[in-house]
Amino acid sequence: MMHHSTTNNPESGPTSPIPAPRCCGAAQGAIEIHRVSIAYGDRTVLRDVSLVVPPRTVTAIVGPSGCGKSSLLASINRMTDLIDGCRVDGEISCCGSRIRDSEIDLRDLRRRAGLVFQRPTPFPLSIAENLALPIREHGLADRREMQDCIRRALTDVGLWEEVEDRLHAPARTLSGGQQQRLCIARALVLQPDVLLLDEPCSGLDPISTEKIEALVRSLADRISIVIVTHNLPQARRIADRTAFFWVEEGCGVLVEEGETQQIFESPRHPLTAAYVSGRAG
Amino acid sequence: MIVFRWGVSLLMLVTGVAGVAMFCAGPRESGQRIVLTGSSTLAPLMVELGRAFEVQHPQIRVDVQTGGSSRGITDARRGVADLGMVSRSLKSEESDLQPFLVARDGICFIVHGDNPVRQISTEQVRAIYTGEVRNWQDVGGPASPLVVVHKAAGRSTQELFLQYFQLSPGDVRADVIIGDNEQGIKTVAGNRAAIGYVSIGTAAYHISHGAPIRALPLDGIPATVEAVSAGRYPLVRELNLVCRGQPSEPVAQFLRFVQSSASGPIIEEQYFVPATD
Amino acid sequence: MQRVDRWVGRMLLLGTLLAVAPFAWMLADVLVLGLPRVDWSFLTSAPSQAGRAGGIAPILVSTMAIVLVAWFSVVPMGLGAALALVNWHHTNNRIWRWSSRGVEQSLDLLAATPSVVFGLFGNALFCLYLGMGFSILSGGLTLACMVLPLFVRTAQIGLRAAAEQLRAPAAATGLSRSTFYLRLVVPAASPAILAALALSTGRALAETAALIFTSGFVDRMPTTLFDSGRTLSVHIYDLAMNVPGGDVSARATAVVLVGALLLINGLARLVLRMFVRFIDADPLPA
Amino acid sequence: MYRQLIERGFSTGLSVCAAAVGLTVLGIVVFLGIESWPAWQRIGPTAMLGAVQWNPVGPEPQQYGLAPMLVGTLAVAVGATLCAAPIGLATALYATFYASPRVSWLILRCMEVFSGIPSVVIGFWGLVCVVPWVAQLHPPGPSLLAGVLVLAVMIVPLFALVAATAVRSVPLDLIQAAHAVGLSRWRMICRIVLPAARQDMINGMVLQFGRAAGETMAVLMVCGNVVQMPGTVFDPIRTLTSNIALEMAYAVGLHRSALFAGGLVLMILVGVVVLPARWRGASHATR
Repeated sequence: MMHHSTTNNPESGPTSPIPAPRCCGAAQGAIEIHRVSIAYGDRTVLRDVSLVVPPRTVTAIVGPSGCGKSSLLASINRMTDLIDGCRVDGEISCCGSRIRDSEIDLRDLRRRAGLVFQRPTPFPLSIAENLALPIREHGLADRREMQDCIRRALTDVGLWEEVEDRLHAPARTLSGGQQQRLCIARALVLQPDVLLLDEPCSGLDPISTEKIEALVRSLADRISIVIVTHNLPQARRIADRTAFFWVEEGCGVLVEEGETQQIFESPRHPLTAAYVSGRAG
Repeated sequence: MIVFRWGVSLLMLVTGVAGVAMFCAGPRESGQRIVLTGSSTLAPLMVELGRAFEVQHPQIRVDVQTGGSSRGITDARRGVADLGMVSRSLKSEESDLQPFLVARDGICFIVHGDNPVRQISTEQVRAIYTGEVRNWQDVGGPASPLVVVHKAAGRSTQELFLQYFQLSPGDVRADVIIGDNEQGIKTVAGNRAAIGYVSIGTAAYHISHGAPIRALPLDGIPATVEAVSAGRYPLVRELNLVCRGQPSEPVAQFLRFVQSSASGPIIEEQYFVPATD
Repeated sequence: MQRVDRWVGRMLLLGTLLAVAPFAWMLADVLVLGLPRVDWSFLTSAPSQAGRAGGIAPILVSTMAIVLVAWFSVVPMGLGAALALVNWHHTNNRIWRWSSRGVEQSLDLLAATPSVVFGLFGNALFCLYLGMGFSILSGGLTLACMVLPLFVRTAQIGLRAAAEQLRAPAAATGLSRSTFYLRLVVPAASPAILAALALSTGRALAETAALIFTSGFVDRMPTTLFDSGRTLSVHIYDLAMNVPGGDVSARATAVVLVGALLLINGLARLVLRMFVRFIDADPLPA
Repeated sequence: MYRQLIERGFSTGLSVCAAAVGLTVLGIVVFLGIESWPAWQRIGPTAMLGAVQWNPVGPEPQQYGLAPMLVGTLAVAVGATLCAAPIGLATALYATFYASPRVSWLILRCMEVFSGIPSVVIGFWGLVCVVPWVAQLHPPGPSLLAGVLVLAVMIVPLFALVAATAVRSVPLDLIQAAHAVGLSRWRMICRIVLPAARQDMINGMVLQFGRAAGETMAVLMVCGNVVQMPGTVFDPIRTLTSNIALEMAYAVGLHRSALFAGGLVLMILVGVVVLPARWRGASHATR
């Protein structure tokens, strides 16, 4: 087991161990995870994970089912709060603020760190309203700018041309791939610093998958992206860095993390080597 | 989804408009309403008198609800009703209320129209209602068990009945307990073995409208409006309207109308005897 | 063995027939004698001779007014309570959990309370204490108390199903609680809410005992909410008990009432089934 | 700040609504308590619940015995439940295990429709059809028996639906296992289905008992309303509910208090019997 601990020890001094610039792109990284464990009741699903996501990169998290990948993702914007009995220990900072602070504005955290789920989750509203509702909620645009905002987001995810003429149709009438891209657009209209994608392509056909992969790559020059995936070729195609998780005694651990090329071509850990070559997992 | 949301919005709109409309209509007219509650004997008469009165005073509305004389007293005292209908004279403990005599009425015994029994005596009534006699055979009828119809406590008809026949409520062995006069008539009309007692006026009205019942002469005196009018029929009572304190102007107008000669024909139509003082 | 089984089958069939027969008798009796009386003029004219003749127009109006009053009070309050229950149920705070259990148990007690007790309560509170007298307003409010548990429980099931489905994406988008419930959950659960409203309306229309001493007996066209007015079921009761020769009118009124109830219950079940298909949950109350 | 105010207002609004619901229950109990207090105090619980004479108005001495009404309520509700249970159960079993799918669907839809028929219509039917029939059997007609029959008719449909749901919730593998060992249908019902569905069935019966005990109109119309301890099923009776409906309109003073006391007794009776069944049902459903 390896630890990539780049943060200071939180107990080392009275000054804040994590510098708190509000903007992204600080040298420390967009997301810093320090010795995080996650438990549901008595059952620990993730133990002692430390990981740094550099700004404006795509980081893939790969590993077998049940190794706590999705839980880690959810803990980054504190979606784990919604789960009864879920406990997160350790330090996580996102865009320079420590998210476990009780004073943090949860709504703002979730705006800055958008999460897209495995299955498309459009709201039962029209396509336009799916985007307009979060925009209004966070006061990001007034009435005049609204149209522009919506169009920009839909264009970003390549959906504008497909839905231009039926913006007021229910979002559920879209195909699965379109719904998923709408969900990404919904996260993007909030101008996030970080985008968290939880196996966004697992339920989609190859063409939709391809579109979403292209989208992820094109977004990487603006924001940091963390993507959980089962699909190793996909990780290889789109990720700058890759983190490999494994299940050890029923509990997820981080085995190895590094440049994607290094993980796939010269893994340091025998488990990683076995997994990426298809011999394990 | 869209359909549902439209449905909900439309429903809200319609109910909203209707509700606001009804509420706005509320205070404007509420002052011009006379509420009468109480005796079911008086109620049909007051409905008719109210109608005639409304023709003369279209801005005033007369609402009538039954429930027995005790309710008339109670509601008049509590101010729930403007006037209470009481089909007896006021008792000494009710002197806080002001009575207005409307008409006179009697109480008669009724049986089903097919019942061969033609008259009844005071002793027979006492025997029937105390349970000594359980079969029509014993009072000159066919061999069939009696079904005794008695009125509920708190009804002035019942009070007068008990008083006249010197029975206490615990003595009576009844098979059916009824409330309004109409219920008594309906019960007797629907049961060949039944005997009951109701207001003469109500009985005469329903007999004339085809209800299959017969009013029995009591101790040989026919139970008719004429007998009550002539003072021959023994079981008679006053029909009163009661009011707490000084009646308001519309109520006073109504009382004047009720006690005027104009109301006489209407009272007679309902088989009651106008109060001619 | 086979023979015994067949006999058991016959006995059970007999039981089923015993369950169906009274209703067949009842409906036949009511329809055969009542349906010929029901026509347009019956629905649009006022009753005369205490209801023996004439129609039921003022009674229909009073019924609708009472139901409207009940809707007006039960929908905002019931919806608020149902949302609160759904919301409390999901918090980790123990106090809120206990409150939600407390409210749910009050609802259970309310649902088990006999309707005549609501009549007593309505008479004491609305008619006398609040001085509304025997009026459509008192009757509607009393009915609102009575149907509250049915409405809240049915709406709650639908709201909970919708909230469970939408909670995660809404939280991930950083939506506030009010936006989440008012803009997403309530519209998504609107079929369940409509169905709850329809079931409650059915219950209210069928009620008699709670109304005879709150909304009163007057069978005339109401002009204000403070007028007394009788509903269809009170009219049936009055015709059956207090009006000699009123049986045919009672049957005709029963035809109208049962027809309205069937329509409403049918609509409610239809809407609920569509909702089940839509949200993958079973919102039918036990 | 504006935003937080809205949020605070929204949460408070919801809490107020929920509190209002809780307070409605409290209000009902408190009102019944306050209004019936004079009766409990001046007549005394034992005198009210123990005495058999009901003479609230009229000549002295006034008596306020609720016992005959309490007995009447229990007799009519227990009788109706006992009559309805086998019929409802038979209907549920027939629809589930014997009838063809189409007939089964028809039976259950019919039960749904019947369960929505207002009690006043059932009471009316009782008045014009059942009472004359009972009168032919043994006069006077309006009686405990008529009440039992009418209430049984009223509660059969819902009980049949509850029983059908209970029977259907028996795990399918149990039933398949029974088929596999070649049990006949009725043996399977006796040995497997009924034991497995027993708890739900009892809950359903208790809930229907509560409905029967709380029913007013149907009972008021067919029971004769004479205050007495019923000696035979042909005797007329008065229940707590019909006592209230009959006398509430004009009751004052102690009489009114006694009626509220009757309401309180009824609510406690139904609450004590029905609430545990509801809780059992709820815990059963969530298990």
